[in-house]
Amino acid sequence: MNIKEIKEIVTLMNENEITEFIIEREGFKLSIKKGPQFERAAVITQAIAPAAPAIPIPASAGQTGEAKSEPEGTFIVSPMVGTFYSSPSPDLPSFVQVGQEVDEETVVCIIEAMKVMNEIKAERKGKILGVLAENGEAVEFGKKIFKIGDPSAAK
Amino acid sequence: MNIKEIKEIVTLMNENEITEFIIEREGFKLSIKKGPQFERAAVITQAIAPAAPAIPIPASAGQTGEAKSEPEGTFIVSPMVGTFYSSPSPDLPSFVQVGQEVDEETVVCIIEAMKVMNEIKAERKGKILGVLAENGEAVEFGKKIFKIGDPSAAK
Amino acid sequence: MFEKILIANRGEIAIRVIRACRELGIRSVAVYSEADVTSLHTRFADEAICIGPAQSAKSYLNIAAIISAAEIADVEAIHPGYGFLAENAHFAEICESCGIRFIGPRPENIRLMGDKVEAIKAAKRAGVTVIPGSEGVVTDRDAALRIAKRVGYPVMVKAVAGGGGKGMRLAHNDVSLANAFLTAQAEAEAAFGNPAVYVEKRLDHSRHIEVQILADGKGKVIHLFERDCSIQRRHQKLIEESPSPRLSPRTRAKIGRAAVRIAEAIGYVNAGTVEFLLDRDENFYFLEMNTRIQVEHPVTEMVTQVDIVKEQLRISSGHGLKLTQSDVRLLGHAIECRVNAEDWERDFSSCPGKVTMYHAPGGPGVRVDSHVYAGYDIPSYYDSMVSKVICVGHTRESAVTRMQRALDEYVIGGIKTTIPFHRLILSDPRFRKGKYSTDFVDELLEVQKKKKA
Amino acid sequence: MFEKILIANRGEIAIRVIRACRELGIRSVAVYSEADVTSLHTRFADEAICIGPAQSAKSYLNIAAIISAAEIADVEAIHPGYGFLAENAHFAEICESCGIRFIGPRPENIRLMGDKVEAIKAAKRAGVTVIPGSEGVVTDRDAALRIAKRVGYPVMVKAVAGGGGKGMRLAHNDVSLANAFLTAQAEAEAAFGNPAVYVEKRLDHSRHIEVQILADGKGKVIHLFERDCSIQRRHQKLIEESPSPRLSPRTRAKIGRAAVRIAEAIGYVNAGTVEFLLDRDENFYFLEMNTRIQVEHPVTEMVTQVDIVKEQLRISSGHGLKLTQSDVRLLGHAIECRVNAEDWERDFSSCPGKVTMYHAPGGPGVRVDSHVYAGYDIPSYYDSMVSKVICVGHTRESAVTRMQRALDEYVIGGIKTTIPFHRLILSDPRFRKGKYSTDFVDELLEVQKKKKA
Repeated sequence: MNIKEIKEIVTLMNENEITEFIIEREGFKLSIKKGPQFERAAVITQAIAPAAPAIPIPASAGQTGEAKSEPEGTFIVSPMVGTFYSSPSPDLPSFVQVGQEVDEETVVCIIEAMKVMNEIKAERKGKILGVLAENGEAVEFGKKIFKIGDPSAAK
Repeated sequence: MNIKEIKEIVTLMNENEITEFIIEREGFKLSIKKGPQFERAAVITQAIAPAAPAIPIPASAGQTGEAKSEPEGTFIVSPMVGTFYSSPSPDLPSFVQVGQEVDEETVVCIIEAMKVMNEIKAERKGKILGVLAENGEAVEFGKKIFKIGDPSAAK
Repeated sequence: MFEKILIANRGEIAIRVIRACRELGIRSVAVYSEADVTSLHTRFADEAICIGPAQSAKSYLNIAAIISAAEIADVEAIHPGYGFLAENAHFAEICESCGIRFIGPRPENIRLMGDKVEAIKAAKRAGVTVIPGSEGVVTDRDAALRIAKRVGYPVMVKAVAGGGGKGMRLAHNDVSLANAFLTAQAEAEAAFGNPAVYVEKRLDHSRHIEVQILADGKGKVIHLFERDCSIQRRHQKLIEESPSPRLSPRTRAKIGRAAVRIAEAIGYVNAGTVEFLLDRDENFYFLEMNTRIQVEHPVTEMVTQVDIVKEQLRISSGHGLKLTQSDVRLLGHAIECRVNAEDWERDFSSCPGKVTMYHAPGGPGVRVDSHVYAGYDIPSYYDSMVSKVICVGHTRESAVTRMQRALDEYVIGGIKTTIPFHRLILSDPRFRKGKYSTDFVDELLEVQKKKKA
Repeated sequence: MFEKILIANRGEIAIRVIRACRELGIRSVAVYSEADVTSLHTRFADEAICIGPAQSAKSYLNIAAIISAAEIADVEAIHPGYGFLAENAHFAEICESCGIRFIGPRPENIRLMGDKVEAIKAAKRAGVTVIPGSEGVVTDRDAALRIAKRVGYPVMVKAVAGGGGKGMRLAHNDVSLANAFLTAQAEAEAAFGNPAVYVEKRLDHSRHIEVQILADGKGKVIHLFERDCSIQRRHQKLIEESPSPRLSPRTRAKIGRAAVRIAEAIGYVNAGTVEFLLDRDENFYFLEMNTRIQVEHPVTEMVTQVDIVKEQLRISSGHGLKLTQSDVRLLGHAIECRVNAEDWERDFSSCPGKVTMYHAPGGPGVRVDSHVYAGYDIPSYYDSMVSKVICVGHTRESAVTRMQRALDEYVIGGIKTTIPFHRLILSDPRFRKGKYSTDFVDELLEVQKKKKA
């Protein structure tokens, strides 16, 4: 193992927020521990309001964090604040079903904001893997509303 | 592994906030730990009063810190707050000179506190390597007043 | 009283409103942009809703998103804070049309006072002296020159839709006025979509004095005395104090009554501020009216012990003012320093970034209104104010000394702030004597520049 | 006024005095033990001198070291804070004999009030009612039993040299009194080197009311109204408020005058506190006098707007009181919570350690007196108080609600604090109604214990 390989490991640690790395082989051991900087910052912001009541509408903080570790384009997010409707009216079927292939123009849901029904399009090709909002649920800006996979990709 | 490579690793550690780096090979072990803890505390306490005027009497913080990295018994420290006198009276020579061998009972200076002249003894065998307080100087508790080496040890 | 309201703002003012809500038992809903995920107002509120991306136009100025959030959260009212939508009459109207109370004045109050020429006319009708000038919009250069001739140079060209120093130009003679007139028009058009300007005499060495008023919409209007906001740089206030060290008790009473008269004349409701210029002979002239809570409201709160934000909430929820004019007294002296993330030595360039350390001053007579904490990353999208420090004392001298003590204790690590510049002002002999005009900061900067050279 | 003083204390009270010094232009010298190298008072003072190792006996109680430091630093006076040497008449005498002003009462004031039996006699001479009891030291058990018979059970056995609940025992009958008498004597001997005890009737459901006084030594003595300190656990105050929700205006005036009378009778100088018990019928009885600044002094400062520490400094430097009794008014209501590093769910065991996060509450009407900061390691050598939060409002209800809001905002990470216990008290219906006695905390803990079981 040379210095270049060590640097690569450190980069890997940074990118993935790894705080400890230990490798042992016969006659060889490498151990790298990283400082609490990132962890600490996260703790601070979480703990800053220890007594604050639970926030009913999930903050997008967690989502942003999560998204990093997943490939891009995995979710359709709400482009506005409003009420999520999965179908054009209560007695009609949902715009899309899990497993359905969609394209850029496919309407996937309606979000009602200020009495206006906004049709939300998929804006990409893919397969609906999951519906992440309930019918009639309030959604905020950036809320993940659908999980979407590559077109025709299994699972 | 040579000094250049070690420097690179240290740079890597600094840049990436790595606090511990250990590498072991047959017949070789390198362990580098960075203590953000102490440094950080120091930074915080220093910065906490950015506008505070300079403190004329040195705080023992630095001393405690320093002392850690040096072998024990290197200094005679003041056992009380008071005024340091190197000789029994202004017209007499100093109790001890640099280079002089002292033992437990040797009086090295006087510290005046509340009008009382307290004779301070070396309390160990050794050779005076330096006088760290000026005649008539105010000293606080724990202030290093003499540097003292092993008996008859060169330098 | 309301049970639940939404706060359509961010930063310290959002926290200020949340604090008032907590103390009145009102549930609070914060809204935030994606850049403000870790902002303190999202943590202190009972609920928080993300309304859009970082850019203000898509989040804090996005009326549809805010109304939608208010509907989802099922709130009874919206507090707009200051800035953003606070003086947007259209927003106030939409709120009311959606059955959501707008915590502020009536839309027509906002609209009237938003038109600076109409505002001046209203003040005149209320019998308050205004600055000599054009008495209306000036549409051509020649008219501007004629007015300047009549009132005498220097003159100010100001945007009718103005605010915050935009579309404002100073002219000392015919040549500079010709230019100033055109650039002010162009700037006004760019900033407000309205090129209309008017011309006013510029009063030298004047002070900026403003009067806080409260009107309950049930016939009661009172004032909470004045604030002196003459310590400004480029029309941005840096330090405010109350009472003004310059006003005689007689003028204090007169200016307070004048402010109340204007508010009464236009049927004003809720908290508002009437701004005046005070000349060297203690004559005062109506300047404009701010139809919102102001950044510097804590100065008045500290010196009168009236909680202005709570009064806003009470008035909007339909309660009449319990306070009478004679209840309101000046209990000492209060002063506020606005601490900005700016490097004053580099022309006050803004310094967003991560706050690595944070320790606010404490002890008697010190109030800190801030949204900053250790680890907070100051977004570059919004204004640079990070904190307001307000100190109160029995006398002006004790309040100012206390402020020096508080600023000495204040630790904000990782970014540059204007605390060192405030120290400079507070230790200036002219400031200590209370003898300063709106030119003070420029003069101080000039002296500093010379010292360096 | 002094130019330079030394503060013979640590923690928040050292910082409190430093703040007053800064605001009066007095240079301050901190002293600290080796355990307090990183303590905030060493940073906020103009100078700091290490006086000894961690143990109080060798540092903060080390008279020679402190006087020596005062001489080295060439100060004019020493402020003792509270605790440590604050009520040590010998120390006060040494200061004066070294030409250093002791910022506090005269040594004879301290000595007189330090002897609880003599203090009671002084109160009686001043015409103030005292608790029925032994009227002097009780040297044998039989005498104690006779007194108990006369005044009726329950009775308290108390150390003559007492303070802080030490050498104090409650007895409900002859058998328990016989034991209590002996254990109190032994405890008093161990704690104060003086076994003398006296016997008092125990007043059930009483309130602890104390009156803050200021005496300038030039014939003027005034009071700053009362504090209600009935929220105690094991004779340690947890919450204090002013005014007392229990006192009628008539009794308020009477108890204030009684306190002033005692201070006048003994020729008291500087700030002091006269403590009383108040029974259910609003009769009050002299308990003892504290001859120092008290932990809870900010409550009075917030509600009267008198800076007590500044007054101490002014009086000691020879200035007469400018304030007159009629200047002092109650401007609303103030309440203080003492935040300790303790785990209330484990019998309030102390929790020293490193404070990993720290964010103090702000906004209107909130004052925080604390020496804690992020990264500070709370030493285990000293008391467990980390902060005092003081809130003020127009009414008791608004002050209490504000306190709840402030505690909700307060972040102290890394250690356990008593904030959750304060929340419990503040939300208790009996507390909200102001109907509590010194038994309140014990009763609350009993209820909590039952809930858990």
